[in-house]
Amino acid sequence: MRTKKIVNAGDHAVDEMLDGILAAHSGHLARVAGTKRAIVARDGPRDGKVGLVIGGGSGHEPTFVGFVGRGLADAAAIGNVFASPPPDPILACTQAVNGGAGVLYMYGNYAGDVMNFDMAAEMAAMDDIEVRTVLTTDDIASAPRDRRDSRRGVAGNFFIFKVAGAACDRMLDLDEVERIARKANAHTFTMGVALAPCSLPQTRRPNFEIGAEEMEIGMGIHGEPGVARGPLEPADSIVDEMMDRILAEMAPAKGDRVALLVNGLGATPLMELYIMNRRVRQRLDDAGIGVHATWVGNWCTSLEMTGASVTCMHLDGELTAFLDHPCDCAMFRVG
Amino acid sequence: MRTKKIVNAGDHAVDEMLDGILAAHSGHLARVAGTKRAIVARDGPRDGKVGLVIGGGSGHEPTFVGFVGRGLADAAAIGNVFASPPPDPILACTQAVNGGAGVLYMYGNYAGDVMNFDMAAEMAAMDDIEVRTVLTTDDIASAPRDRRDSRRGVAGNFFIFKVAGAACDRMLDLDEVERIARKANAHTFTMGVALAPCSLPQTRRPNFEIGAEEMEIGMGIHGEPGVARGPLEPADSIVDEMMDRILAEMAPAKGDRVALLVNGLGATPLMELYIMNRRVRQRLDDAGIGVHATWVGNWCTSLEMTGASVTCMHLDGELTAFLDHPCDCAMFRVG
Amino acid sequence: MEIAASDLVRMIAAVADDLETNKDELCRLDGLIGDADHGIAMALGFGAARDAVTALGPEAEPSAVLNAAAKAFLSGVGASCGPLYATALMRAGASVKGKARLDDGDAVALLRGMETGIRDRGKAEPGQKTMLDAWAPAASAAEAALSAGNDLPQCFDAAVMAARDGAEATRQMVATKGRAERLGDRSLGHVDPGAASAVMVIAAMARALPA
Amino acid sequence: MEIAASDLVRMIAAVADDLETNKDELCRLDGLIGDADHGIAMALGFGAARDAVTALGPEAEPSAVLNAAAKAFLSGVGASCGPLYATALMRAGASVKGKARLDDGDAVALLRGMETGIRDRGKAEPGQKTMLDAWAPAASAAEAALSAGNDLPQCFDAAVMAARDGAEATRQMVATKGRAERLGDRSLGHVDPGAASAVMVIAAMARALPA
Ligand SMILES: Nc1ncnc2c1ncn2[C@@H]1O[C@H](COP(=O)(O)OP(=O)(O)O)[C@@H](O)[C@H]1O
Ligand SMILES: Nc1ncnc2c1ncn2[C@@H]1O[C@H](COP(=O)(O)OP(=O)(O)O)[C@@H](O)[C@H]1O
Ligand SMILES: [Mg+2]
Ligand SMILES: [Mg+2]
Ligand SMILES: [Mg+2]
Ligand SMILES: [Mg+2]
Repeated sequence: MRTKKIVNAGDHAVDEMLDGILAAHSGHLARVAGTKRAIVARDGPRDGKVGLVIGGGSGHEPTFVGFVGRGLADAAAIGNVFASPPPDPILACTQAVNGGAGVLYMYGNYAGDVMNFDMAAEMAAMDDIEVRTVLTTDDIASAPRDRRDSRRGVAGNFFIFKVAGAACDRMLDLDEVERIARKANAHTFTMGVALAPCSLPQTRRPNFEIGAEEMEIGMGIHGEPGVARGPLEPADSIVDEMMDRILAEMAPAKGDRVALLVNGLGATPLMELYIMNRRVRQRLDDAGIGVHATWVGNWCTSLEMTGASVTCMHLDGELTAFLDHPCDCAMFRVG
Repeated sequence: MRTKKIVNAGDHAVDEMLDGILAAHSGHLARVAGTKRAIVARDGPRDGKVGLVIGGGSGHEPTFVGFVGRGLADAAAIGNVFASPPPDPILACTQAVNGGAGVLYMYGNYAGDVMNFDMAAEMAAMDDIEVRTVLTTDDIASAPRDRRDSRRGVAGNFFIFKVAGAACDRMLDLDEVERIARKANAHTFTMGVALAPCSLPQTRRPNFEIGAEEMEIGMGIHGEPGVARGPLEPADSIVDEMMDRILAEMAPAKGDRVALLVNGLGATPLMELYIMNRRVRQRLDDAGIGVHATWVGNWCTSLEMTGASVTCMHLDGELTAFLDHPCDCAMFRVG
Repeated sequence: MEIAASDLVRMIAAVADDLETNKDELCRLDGLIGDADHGIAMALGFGAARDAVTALGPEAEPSAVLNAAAKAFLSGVGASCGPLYATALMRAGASVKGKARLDDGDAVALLRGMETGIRDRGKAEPGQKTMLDAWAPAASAAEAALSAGNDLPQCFDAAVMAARDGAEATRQMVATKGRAERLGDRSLGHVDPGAASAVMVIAAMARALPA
Repeated sequence: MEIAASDLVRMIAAVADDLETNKDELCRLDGLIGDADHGIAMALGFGAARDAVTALGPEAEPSAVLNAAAKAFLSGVGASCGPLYATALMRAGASVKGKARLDDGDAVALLRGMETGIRDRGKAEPGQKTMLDAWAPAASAAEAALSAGNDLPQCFDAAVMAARDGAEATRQMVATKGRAERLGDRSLGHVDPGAASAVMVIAAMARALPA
């Protein structure tokens, strides 16, 4: 029994999706000439500005392609569903956004992405383009605290890319942009749960099996298993478990401020996400933490997976300023 | 076997959702004092302006509450899941947005909503507030063309409310606002399909049964059955069926322009919606129709229903100007 | 038999209990041709009505009980059944206005009042596959039984039976009112959920009549 | 036995065919501890490689075939297996550079070249539950069989058997590289999909050796 999808041939899904995206957002986005999957901002890359290239597998929309635009990423390299893009489109993005001030690669910390982006960086070096890389590692459930560097990047990309994009837009130099991007990552903490699997357009089969009364805790965004499986709990208990861990890691002082992202994985209604946000706020209020801004919605998805994540970015004045800096992308706007 | 949801008690879902919405969007939204489910824009209602009150059942988020804000609706009355709000919150909204120039009610054409809003309008009349009503009836599958008035309102609300809200924001008088709202409705055409049901937080049971290879054609946004059931088709065939019917009704001339909404019902990934948009554009290109603007996403949902709809608004200069008029809502911005 | 305000309170509570019990079944029926929420709305509405009338003082008259129930129903529910039952209860209240206790004729008039309220608010006619297809024959059957000299429990029994037949007959009807209207022929073969709940309402009232 | 460029083309085509056939099973395995796409990526990669090498002229040397396959794999896939197999094929090409035909020793060196490419790119060691746990014992077994005086089909058979045992052994391993790394103990009990596909790659090569 195949899962139900509105697709044509599964192998064409990514390219057809990009056709549809470019048709809808031609004011914001264009393909790099001669490529299919290197998407560049119409307004963004410019001389003297550090170019920001993001990317990864498809299936997380609006991440990554929706975050390309003035004030955020200059280009995104798009892979197959849940598969890193190969070096070619990454290199094409790199060349397209190079303004002579260097290029920053940002993407989630996955073995496949690391290998492909690193190969692209080696090729870019042959073109005398200086490339730096900042991996996102916000998923606190994916490895213990003392191995933060081996954690994977999930919905926190949203904040981390946003802040780095703002730093680029303000024409800071590559060292400074890199510093800020690393800081943004270090200040961002995500935890997720999944209730039901997604399926790939090619396999049309659930990516994993899960019991009718179970949830997967500390889930990734590709249908990978999480750190544990447990009985499905009420919303407040789920959020409490997330916030306990996030607060323990973030270790905020009373009066500190955060930015919040309550993110749906694809098939969870806004109703449920806002019910979660209610509890997130109660917990932050109880801890004396202020909320600078909140986004609730499907920002980093896993196709039609059911589930959600909560991300807190621990703010200081610098991160707040970059977060508030305007951006104008096809699927995300600030200011 | 209960469907999986991130909720607490099902009966509390709507109020807890609103708590979460108000926590996230306190800059845009507030409860009318003394009410739980009358939500008013912080910036919007003002003296001399026609007040726009929208509303309906919950479960369609970001419709309705997300469309409250400057330049769009002044207030929304929120019902239980898929249930019209009772007259009380509608009346509270009416009083809160009354600027002395009359109030317009806009909502989808459903028996329950009509009865409750009409009762509220009678009560408002006792307060000497002039209320007019424009029902949305954009779902072309829900009744034949010669009974347009008995069609239901679905995702086209998005365009119709937007245009009417702009007319109010420009301080046009009640007659003129009503004329424009009716025109917006008359120019808006939607058709949807559903692949899998939603479930209510209280019942936690699929709202309907559907075969593993079937889709429901001409589906509403409450899990009501559609006009027909058929085998699940490839994306292009589904869109072709929608566009055949939409184009036949809209009867555009070559060179005409439309605004497009490719809307997900809740659990359909953006990937699939953009694949649909690709085909929608091919069909419009073939017909020589231009596209003024496109929105793709979950704008009018049916909890976690799987499926999608396509809406075309047939534009002229007047509708285009109102559509482009800025609005600033918690979940929707233009300009 | 005489019905006091306190009996009405008990009857409303009985309706609320039965709807709470049958909530899921009504949602299931509504799922077939509607949006699966009818049981929730009915249980909520009569639950709110029960809470409101239980809170009334002993001095409240029957019409005040019905009015309080109507108001609570109206502000507690929304949906389609909210205005319909609120108007039904309001009209029932009007039909017994000024009476301290209801005799058999008053009680039958109360049923007709409910039916009239639903008809006025919903602008439906029998045959359109709505709750009216249970309420209209029920009110008529109670009136006929009363004219034929039956006592009130017998009148209510007749009403219940007529409501049940009426609800069953909706299976053969194509909906032309309410949410199911857009289904056309696809509404055939299913009982209208509002008609099904009407049977429960009337049956619970009958059961809770004073002994 | 001698392997010509055209034999390599046929061997790559055989691998592509087998992966296409087993695509679904590899996705299923990847679903258990990864993201369910491994079969898609492998079939795509070797499919692209096959198309590229089939398009080469008859004058192409073995190393040119392997380089063309590497390039096609690299730009066609992405994912983890893209850089890994692209590097493997590139290194295999380097290991037979300048030869017009491969003798048994060259063919065994080709296997070792692939293994080295995977190791260099992925920076994994055997025991970390990756494709290396099939490739490393396979290359060693082929070398040992050759030293023991076996012919090439026998060397490849030894490689296939060692790869199979190596893949099977990943069941007992906790992943410390790749996507499954975050699973910790939950990766136990499942075969690594990359190791499973490595068995298919080597077995298809063996099957397609010139007769
Ligand atoms: N105009 C009407 N007149 C009488 N009854 C109606 C009318 N419209 C709907 N109904 C009744 O309401 C029932 C549905 O009620 P409910 O599920 O509470 O509301 P909704 O349709 O808003 O979800 C229908 O089964 C039908 O019996
Ligand atoms: N660093 C590495 N070294 C060797 N093999 C690896 C490494 N990382 C991952 N792999 C292999 O890649 C396989 C997964 O490949 P694939 O599914 O194509 O990529 P992805 O994990 O990006 O979805 C794993 O089963 C493992 O064998
Ligand atoms: Mg992958
Ligand atoms: Mg309803
Ligand atoms: Mg209903
Ligand atoms: Mg994989």
